[in-house]
Amino acid sequence: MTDLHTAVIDICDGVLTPADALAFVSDPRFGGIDMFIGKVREHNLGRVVTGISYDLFEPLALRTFEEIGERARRKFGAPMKLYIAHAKGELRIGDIAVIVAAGTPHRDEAFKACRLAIEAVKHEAPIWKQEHYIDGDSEWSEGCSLCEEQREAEDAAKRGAAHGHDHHHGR
Amino acid sequence: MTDLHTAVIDICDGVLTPADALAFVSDPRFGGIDMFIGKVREHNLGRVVTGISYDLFEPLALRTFEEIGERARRKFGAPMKLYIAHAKGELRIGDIAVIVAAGTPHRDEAFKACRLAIEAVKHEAPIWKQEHYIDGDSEWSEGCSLCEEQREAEDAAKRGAAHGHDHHHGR
Amino acid sequence: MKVHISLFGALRDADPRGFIELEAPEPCTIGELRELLRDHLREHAPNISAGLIQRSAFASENEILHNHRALPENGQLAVLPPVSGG
Amino acid sequence: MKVHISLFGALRDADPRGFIELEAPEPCTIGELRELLRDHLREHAPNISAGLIQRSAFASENEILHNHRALPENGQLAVLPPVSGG
Repeated sequence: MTDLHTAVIDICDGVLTPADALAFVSDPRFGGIDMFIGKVREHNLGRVVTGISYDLFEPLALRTFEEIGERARRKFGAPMKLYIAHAKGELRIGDIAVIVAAGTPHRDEAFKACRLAIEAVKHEAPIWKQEHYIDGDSEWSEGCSLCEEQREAEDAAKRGAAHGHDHHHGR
Repeated sequence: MTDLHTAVIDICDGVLTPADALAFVSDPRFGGIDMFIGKVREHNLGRVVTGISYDLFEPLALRTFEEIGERARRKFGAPMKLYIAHAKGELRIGDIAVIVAAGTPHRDEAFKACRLAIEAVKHEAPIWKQEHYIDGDSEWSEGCSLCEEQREAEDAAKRGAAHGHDHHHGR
Repeated sequence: MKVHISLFGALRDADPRGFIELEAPEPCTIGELRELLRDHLREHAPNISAGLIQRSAFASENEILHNHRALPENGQLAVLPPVSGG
Repeated sequence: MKVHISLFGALRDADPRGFIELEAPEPCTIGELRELLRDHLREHAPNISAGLIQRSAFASENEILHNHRALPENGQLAVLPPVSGG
């Protein structure tokens, strides 16, 4: 699918570049572009963060990004260009961890495709983050289980309650 | 409100710059940035478009942008930086007509604030577009009435039906 | 009083100068001015539809002025056809 | 067969080499391998909680492999703790 660009960028090799994302999803057919940028922020759950290490299982992460792109295209039907890139390695405050951008004829599909993609990246892609704190401590974030059986059990337990984690550890 | 940047940029004086919007809404406190970019596209309602002229009533447009920013801040509560800029003058295909960007601690508020702001800019700000077609014809777009009495009458007439225009002429 | 009405969008066609000047009674509401403008355009710019005036709003530089409002003291107004920004 | 299991995220602490090698019976399902990995870690990496293994998924480079699936023929697997990207 040439209308989809997916990347994992090792922070040692380069940075994520919003201009590249915008250039990729621009098209004379498209009036609307929505771009989400996730950055490392200096606080989480009340602790002062000094940086985040991102670990990825790259081949499956890239496959997952592609599957997400195909899903967005199927769901919204419209012509669409989609860009999904995630950083790998040791990031500092303000560094860009993820960029998702969608270009479509109208704005509604662009917003929806961009939101769908970032939610899926966060909940489905094999990516892990370890937060480093100012006191020298560090911790792997709690996350979403990719184990189907476990996920079903957890979903059943949570039924009726809000899906709590994504507003706690999330960017 | 120093966390809000509003601008009307005459295309003769300069272009709208996504990098400026991102720089403005970035902050060590913020993990999520959403940016919407509206561009001139080459087709509308089946006609080939060669360009769009944007006319604005600038002082009221800027006041409206500020009011929109304050509304977004009130609605989402979170710390927020918001950037709203609109072009004025003769734009060609691919030129940027509008940029809205929101930076917030988490992604949900960023998406919602960005969407709220672009919808409000399109429906409430004193901005008009005239499309120029390849056959030499041109036309001012149908739009949203800012006349309260008229708007109420139109809303009543439309009750139950979809608010039709924004998917037709919209970016 | 003399009222200066700036034109925008499709209403720019009503006068190539980009504004219209009308003589309004005092006091005068926006609703009354709307009638005056409609009458003026019927005579001087018959290509402008009465429906477009009906759907247009009046405004100062600071805010939309609805039909019940009085004219601003400085007599400076803008007439805003339905908007289509973005 | 010999199974090579790559480690990610919090499970990297289970072995500084970044992988674990286990001997699995043939045939063997992912569910059975999960038990073998849990037993192995209980002995060799007691700091890793059994709950974390329970919440982890197994995968090839192409897809998640659920409990009923057979081991891939090449014996190459990854074990993926709950994800937290973005």
